[in-house]
Amino acid sequence: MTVATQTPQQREHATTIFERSVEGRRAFVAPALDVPQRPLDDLLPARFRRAHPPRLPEVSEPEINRHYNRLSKRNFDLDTGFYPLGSCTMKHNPKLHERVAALPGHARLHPMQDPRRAQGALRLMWELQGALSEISGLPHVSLQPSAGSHGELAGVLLTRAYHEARGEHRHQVLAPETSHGTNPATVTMGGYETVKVAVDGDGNVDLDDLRLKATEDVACLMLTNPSTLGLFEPNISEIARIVHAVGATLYYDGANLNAIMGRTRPGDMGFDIVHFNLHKSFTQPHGGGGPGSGPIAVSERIEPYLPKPQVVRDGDGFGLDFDRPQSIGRLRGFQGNFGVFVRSYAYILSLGGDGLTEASETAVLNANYLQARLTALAGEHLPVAYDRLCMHEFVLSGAPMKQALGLRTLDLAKRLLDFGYHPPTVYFPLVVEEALMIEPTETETRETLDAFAEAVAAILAEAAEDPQIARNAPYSTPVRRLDEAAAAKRPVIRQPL
Amino acid sequence: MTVATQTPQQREHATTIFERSVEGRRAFVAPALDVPQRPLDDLLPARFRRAHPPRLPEVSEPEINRHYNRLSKRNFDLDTGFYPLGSCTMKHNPKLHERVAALPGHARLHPMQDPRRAQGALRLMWELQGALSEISGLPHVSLQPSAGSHGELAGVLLTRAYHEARGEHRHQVLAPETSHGTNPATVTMGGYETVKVAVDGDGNVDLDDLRLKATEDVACLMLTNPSTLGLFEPNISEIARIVHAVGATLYYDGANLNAIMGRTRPGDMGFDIVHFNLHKSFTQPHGGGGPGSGPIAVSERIEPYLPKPQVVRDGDGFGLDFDRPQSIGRLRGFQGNFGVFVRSYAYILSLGGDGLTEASETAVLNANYLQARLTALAGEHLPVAYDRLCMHEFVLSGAPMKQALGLRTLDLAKRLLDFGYHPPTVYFPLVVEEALMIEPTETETRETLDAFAEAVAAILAEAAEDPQIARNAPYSTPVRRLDEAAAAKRPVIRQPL
Amino acid sequence: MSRYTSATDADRRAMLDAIGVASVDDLFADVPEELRLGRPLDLPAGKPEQEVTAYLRDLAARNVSAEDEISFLGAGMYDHYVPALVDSIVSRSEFLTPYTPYQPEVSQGGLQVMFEYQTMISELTGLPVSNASVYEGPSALAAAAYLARLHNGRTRFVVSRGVHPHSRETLITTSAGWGTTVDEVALADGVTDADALRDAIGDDVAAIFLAQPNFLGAVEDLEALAPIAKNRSHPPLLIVQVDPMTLGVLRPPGDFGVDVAVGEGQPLGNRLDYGGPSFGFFAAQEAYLRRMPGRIAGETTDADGRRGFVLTLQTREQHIRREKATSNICTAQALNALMGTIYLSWLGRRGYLELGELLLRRTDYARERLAGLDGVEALHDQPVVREFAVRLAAPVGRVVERCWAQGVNPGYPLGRDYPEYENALLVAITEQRSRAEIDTLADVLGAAVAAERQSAGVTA
Amino acid sequence: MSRYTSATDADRRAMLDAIGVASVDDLFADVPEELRLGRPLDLPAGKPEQEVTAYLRDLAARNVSAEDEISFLGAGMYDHYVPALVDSIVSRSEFLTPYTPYQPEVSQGGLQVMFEYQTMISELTGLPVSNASVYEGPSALAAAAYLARLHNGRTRFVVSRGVHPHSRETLITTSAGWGTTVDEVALADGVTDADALRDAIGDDVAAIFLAQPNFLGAVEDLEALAPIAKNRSHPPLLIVQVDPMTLGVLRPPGDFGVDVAVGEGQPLGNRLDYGGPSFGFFAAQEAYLRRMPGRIAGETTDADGRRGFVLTLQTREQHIRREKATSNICTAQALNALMGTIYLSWLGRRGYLELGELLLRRTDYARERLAGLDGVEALHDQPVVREFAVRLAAPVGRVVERCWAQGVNPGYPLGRDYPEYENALLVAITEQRSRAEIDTLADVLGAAVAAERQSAGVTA
Ligand SMILES: Cc1ncc(COP(=O)(O)O)c(C=O)c1O
Ligand SMILES: Cc1ncc(COP(=O)(O)O)c(C=O)c1O
Repeated sequence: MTVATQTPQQREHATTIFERSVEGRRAFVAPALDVPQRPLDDLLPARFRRAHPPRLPEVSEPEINRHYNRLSKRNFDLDTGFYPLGSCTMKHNPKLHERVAALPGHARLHPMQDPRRAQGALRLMWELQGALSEISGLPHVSLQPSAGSHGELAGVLLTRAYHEARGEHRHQVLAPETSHGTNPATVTMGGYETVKVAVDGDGNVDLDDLRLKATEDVACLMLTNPSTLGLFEPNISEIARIVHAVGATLYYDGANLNAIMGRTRPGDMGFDIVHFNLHKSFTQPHGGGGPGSGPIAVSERIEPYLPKPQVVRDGDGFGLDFDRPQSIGRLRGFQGNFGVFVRSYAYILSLGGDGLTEASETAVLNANYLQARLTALAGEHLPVAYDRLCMHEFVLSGAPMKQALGLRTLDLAKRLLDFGYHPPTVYFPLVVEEALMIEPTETETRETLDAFAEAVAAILAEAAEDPQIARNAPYSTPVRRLDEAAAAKRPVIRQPL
Repeated sequence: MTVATQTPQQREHATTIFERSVEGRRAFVAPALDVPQRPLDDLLPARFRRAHPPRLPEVSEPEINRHYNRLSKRNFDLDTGFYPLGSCTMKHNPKLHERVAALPGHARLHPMQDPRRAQGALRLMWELQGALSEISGLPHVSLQPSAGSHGELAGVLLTRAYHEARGEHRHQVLAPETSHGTNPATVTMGGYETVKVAVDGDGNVDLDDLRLKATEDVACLMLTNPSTLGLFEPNISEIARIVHAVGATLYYDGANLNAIMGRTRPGDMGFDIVHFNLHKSFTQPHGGGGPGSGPIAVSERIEPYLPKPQVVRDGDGFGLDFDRPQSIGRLRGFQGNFGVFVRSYAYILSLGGDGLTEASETAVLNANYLQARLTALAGEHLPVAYDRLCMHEFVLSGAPMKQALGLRTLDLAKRLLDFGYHPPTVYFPLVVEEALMIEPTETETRETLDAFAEAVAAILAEAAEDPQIARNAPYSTPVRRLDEAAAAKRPVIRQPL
Repeated sequence: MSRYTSATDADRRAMLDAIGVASVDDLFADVPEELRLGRPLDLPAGKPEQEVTAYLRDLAARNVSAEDEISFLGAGMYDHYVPALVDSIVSRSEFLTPYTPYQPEVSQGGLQVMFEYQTMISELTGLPVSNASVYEGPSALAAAAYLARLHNGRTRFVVSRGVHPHSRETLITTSAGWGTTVDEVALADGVTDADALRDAIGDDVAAIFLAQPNFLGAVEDLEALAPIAKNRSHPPLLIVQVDPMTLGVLRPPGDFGVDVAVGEGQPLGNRLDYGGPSFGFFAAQEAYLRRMPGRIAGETTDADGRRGFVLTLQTREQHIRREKATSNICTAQALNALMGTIYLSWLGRRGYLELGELLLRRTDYARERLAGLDGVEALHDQPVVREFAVRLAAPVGRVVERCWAQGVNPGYPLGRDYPEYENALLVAITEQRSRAEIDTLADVLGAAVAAERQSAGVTA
Repeated sequence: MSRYTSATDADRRAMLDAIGVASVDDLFADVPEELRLGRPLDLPAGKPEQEVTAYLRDLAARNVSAEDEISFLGAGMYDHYVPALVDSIVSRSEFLTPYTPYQPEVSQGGLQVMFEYQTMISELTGLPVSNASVYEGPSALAAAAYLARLHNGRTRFVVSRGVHPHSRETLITTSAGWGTTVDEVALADGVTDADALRDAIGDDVAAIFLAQPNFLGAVEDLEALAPIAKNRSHPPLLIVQVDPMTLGVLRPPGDFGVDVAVGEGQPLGNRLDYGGPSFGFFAAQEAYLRRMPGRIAGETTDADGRRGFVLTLQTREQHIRREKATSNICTAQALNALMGTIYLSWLGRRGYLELGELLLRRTDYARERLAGLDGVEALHDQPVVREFAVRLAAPVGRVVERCWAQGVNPGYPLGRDYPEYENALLVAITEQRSRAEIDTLADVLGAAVAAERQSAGVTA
């Protein structure tokens, strides 16, 4: 882009709200001081009082509005275009959900309101628990965890409580080498050691390796199914048998639940504990990095340890049960991310059982179709990592592209930005070289999938002519490639004031 | 922009919702047919029934959402940047207003609800009438007209009713040559003939010409004050005297009210009828071309003819008065654009009398400051049309720029788009050659005004080097200059299906 | 400092310096001394946001909205469900805050919406051209009358008494200066009396106005009426006001050679809002294209050959043609028309039909239920599609009040507008009124009528 | 077809062909026969949008929200006014729908917000570094404990009983696998007992936890307490949980050499939402930067030299470091932190102080009013800034119920968490509770206590 033709966004120097501050400007108008004006010292002795106020910005309301509005336009978003970020289930976020979450009876309900006066909320939670139980095939649900990895932590803590109640002190948790980073990180936070289980040539758990590592010191196996390769683990029953044989629990990382709703259930596969990412399968908007919600469902034997309070039916009404002596306790304040529950329950109400099943079926259909299209149009440079039918997502390898065209997966990703697409997840899972992990979700049209595949092919063709174009991409974004190394080396993580 | 570096928006071919339609897709799910299924013929004989359904698009909800979301991003908007469109008062639209307008008690209030059950709405209207009366200095208000020009029509019809009640049949309405197009158009729709009054060398109404034309056949003089040149008419009292001397009414086009709130009042100047543009001075968002609202305020002698129904105080409550025998009648359905009243009344409540006054003062300050800045930075090429202090807006002439740089006002306007600004109003008023009419409003910061003036200067400097850049602008917008002549010649005004 | 401004004292000083004046007062020097207000405006002091919210929430709570009762009010506006998608999109500042698209390069969003809207209105009405919206229903009818007047210069309008009373009144008000008169054609058994219509027409008639369905909910026999208007050597314009929610089940105006179709757009995804803002639609035969009021978007290409949209045929409009313009309209209802466009996309081809059929069936069910009550009978026997009228054997005002007390608003009493239907009630059905609610209406209305008759009997 | 999908039968056929399978079932071939569900999910059928809305509106109406009563509930979340600006901006899809900003070139909006947010939290707490949010208040405290544990490897946590009970419980739950213990330090006259704190500390202590103000609303004397924790040769970390609404009037953690400050962000422009989602904030001394949990945005430049922002120091995080990560957190609370950022911009430097002072003054007024009632006394005499506790001379549960009946929710009964304060009530003040409402509270509470005492007298 020449200087004459750069976009207004590129022309504009990024300016923070602090840099827009001018002394004396303001948005807020305070309510009148309607109480007697006693000397401040009488209320709060000077030694408690702050001398130098925080240097918050001083900006008028129109300018604050414009500032954040403009900033918003420096984001790519799901409502603008295809966002096939693998493992993230970027499905459509229905606007209905925002409407019902905003009802004052939800949005202004105080968490300490007496349960007798929060019956609508408790009922909603109870019904949501029931739905998640049915979907997962596990009888008991706690909605408390705040996100997927918080659910994982709950799972590990439940596992610990379960073993300790039996007088056992185990030290290891198994996870396949393809597992998501939160799995091993959670294991450590839960006070266990992670033991990696190998993946075989088909992308499945290596059963021999599992048998080797499944000892009596193993507390749990954490598994994503379909795996982060987008592949359903056909040996799941055998895996469950092996794990249960040594007395360990089997944990289901529910990030990929969107593949299987209504077709098969973790509980039926033998999992003891499941977490849900309501912000993935149940379409809570991701918000640029949260909020989420990570409810867990568990089997009977794990139930006694569930966090408290639990929402329970109480005659005609609903209540909060704090009297759970074996509970692991609280994982956070109050009753969990209720606002997320409202949205996800609205989703379940809208789709019903059939709709959820068809959502999963279409997610899998879309993924396989896109895999087929990309194989047809770009398979030479971007082969599928494991040449099988996939579930809701699949992984390509950019290694041949790198070899033949001198384009890294990163370059392809950046060039896709100029075509108006969010790139897939890149460089994960680690077992695939130059990985591209693509999850289209069920809410995309065939035309969108076709157009994306064609864009990838067009970029490869362009690179065959001139690889520099992609290597220097993107061009049209508000900023171009950023120097991450410099940022980490000398971190500037707040505005100097 | 080279093909390699065009933006995703430019890359995308404009696609209508009809072109996204695929047979069998849908968003809406109908409620269950819960009543007996009688044969359709029994309900509605076949000869009344439609044979070929309207070819509405068939699109899923995520795609509809994305379609309109993407379309929205092909618009420039006030929340993104400076929008100094003269005569349009593009002031900040507070978000609070949308919140209160959306309250179910407002948004779902049926217009045929019995007034006894709409007391909140009637009270709001009554209070708003009172506020508009105070601001305009005229005792009676009707909120009914739907926009400014509808208010103008009301004014002309009131004028007619007034004269006819006195047995007079007049035929002419006067308007200065600088008047807005809606003024003469309204005059015609009201059944009168427009007679143009000249403007003198200072931009004021030419009093001699007025005296000449103010005959007994004149029903009304329509005036904007400040005028469309942004200049306050210093001879307004004399004008009122002349007009009233021949028995005509004096009509105030309130589009420019934002200049004078709390400083001077049309009623005090001698105007008989005023319209307000709630979508300008009282910040109803413009919506890309409406909705608006054009309430009118009138003097005692005009009151009997006001449209009906009128909102009236009725003991402790409020009512709708239909019993107005001299009324001109209805101008539209129901009670006017109530949703707009809520927003504008929220604005009046927020600012109070002081705030409105300060808003006008700051609007005038900002306009004069920007006029001064532009004169300093670009006065050689873009002189002020009338070298005076202005009110809330001012008019520059691009004639010297055209002469010296070969740049038309249109070119400057288009180049401003690349700098992230909405251009001013161009080629109006007609009395100024290559006119640029600039209204910054009170809600802009000094920094924004400075930056805009500098952008204009930068464009002039750039043109001095290479005028082609501006002549071919814009470059960074979703589309570039459009062929309007072709559109008018062979109109394609709907999608062929 | 006022609420949404930025100028600090320091700013003000610097700005006044740059201007070269000493004070803000100096900027108002052109305002003659004696015209300066010289006192603060007599309005309450400004309030913090939370207080404005609280105050207006309190006012709103004094209204009985369609959320607070089971409402069968219609009579021109209807409590249809507005999908969240509509609210979400129209609250985007890119649609909410721009002006009319005078700079097409940065207004393609709004312009394309207009183009899509025009196409949809054209499809609904079966007429080839549509503008991008006018204010609302009744004034749309008056605008059509102006077009007729411009077109043929004649002096008489003939209006069916089935046309919405607000529209009839608006026509009379608006045409006051045109040297025209307005004659009304009576109804017979709920529909326009064909003989009376025939009698009313003459060569001096500029336009005939009908409504489909009419104000009593009755489906007019346009197949019979249209020829009466049009089969003449110098026919007047035939202008039909249509309910845009019914055009999936009813034959469209275009089927009958109607010249102009207008109507109230509120049912299409717009809020009730106590009557506005909504939008009026305006569609016509090709011949009237250059006489249409309002904005029209058209397709074209940009300098690089890309498809794009512009406001077109602007030589009709006030800002170009001034006193020769075909209308004075400027600001119209773009955002409301957008709501309608999204809503129609959301319903889609099938949904629009399904919804029309649902209304038809529920309306029939409701009429049957109500007409079956003691002391309640159908006001007419014509087919109805979304609204119908009944006559009560008791004072309608008192009956209605009794229903309110039971949480039901049974409809709009016709007597104010039609003294000839004194105790009649106009009952509207939407997809938000379930069969169960209709049954409740029947129970409550039946009981109210019975109670009133009994107490009348007692007093009698 | 499911609700938000597009695949028609024709699409499905074409897509299956392209894949090379015969049916959708074939795509699930890897699922062993015996694990296939083989029946529909036992959930109600999907509902049209209007029915979902109606159902959830009905549920919402069964809650008594802060809009339905005069509420003095606090205890960790507060009914502050959320300006419309916040709702408007966070409902923009560009903020609402993206994932965590993994592609910085198209995520500058979110990243810059994080940078601004970090700056604001740093300013409020007086600490140099802040992350971009953690889940919420109590788990933020547990996250700080994990940092302490990683930092010094010690095995004991010492927590003031003034720390929010949910935070204390969360710490115990979360640390179950760390081989650590948690000791509590008692309160004396409403604040942390300095002597007891001194006694509790030893070289095995990883961290001390205090709350400012504490759960009883009392302002802790950090000036006195901090040295007890820190003036040691091997000091533990001092971790303070702060209420972010009070840091305009109260000295910030940074003034006392606190190592980590955490807290619940809800008061800053977030809804109550029955307890979530909100956000937790996490600020620390520079030394802990590379041990912080969660995302951190940092400034850098692009290939053309433009300023830009990226996620930085990612080598702390799970997706890079896996089992060696400093935390397992992934999805956090970006949107809620954005709400906080907009809210703090809206308050601005002066507004933040004014609001803090307003709360301080109204809280004082309310405490005076209530403590002046018969049968009501202040639970402690410490300064309070936004919340305070009173002891009632009557059963608190019955008193509270009486107040409910008058439309007032007088506060949170402390007994559940503090059996030692059996009939005590925690009363929170916000700018939405006017003096008039506080007076109503005093009247209603006074009457309720009197009535209970009287009926107790009668029964006695
Ligand atoms: C496979 C997998 N597991 C766990 C997680 C963690 O979930 P959350 O981000 O909700 O903590 C993710 C999120 O990306 C994931 O993809
Ligand atoms: C001076 C003037 N008068 C009248 C109008 C017409 O107002 P409206 O667009 O509300 O009909 C305008 C609108 O631009 C105007 O600027």
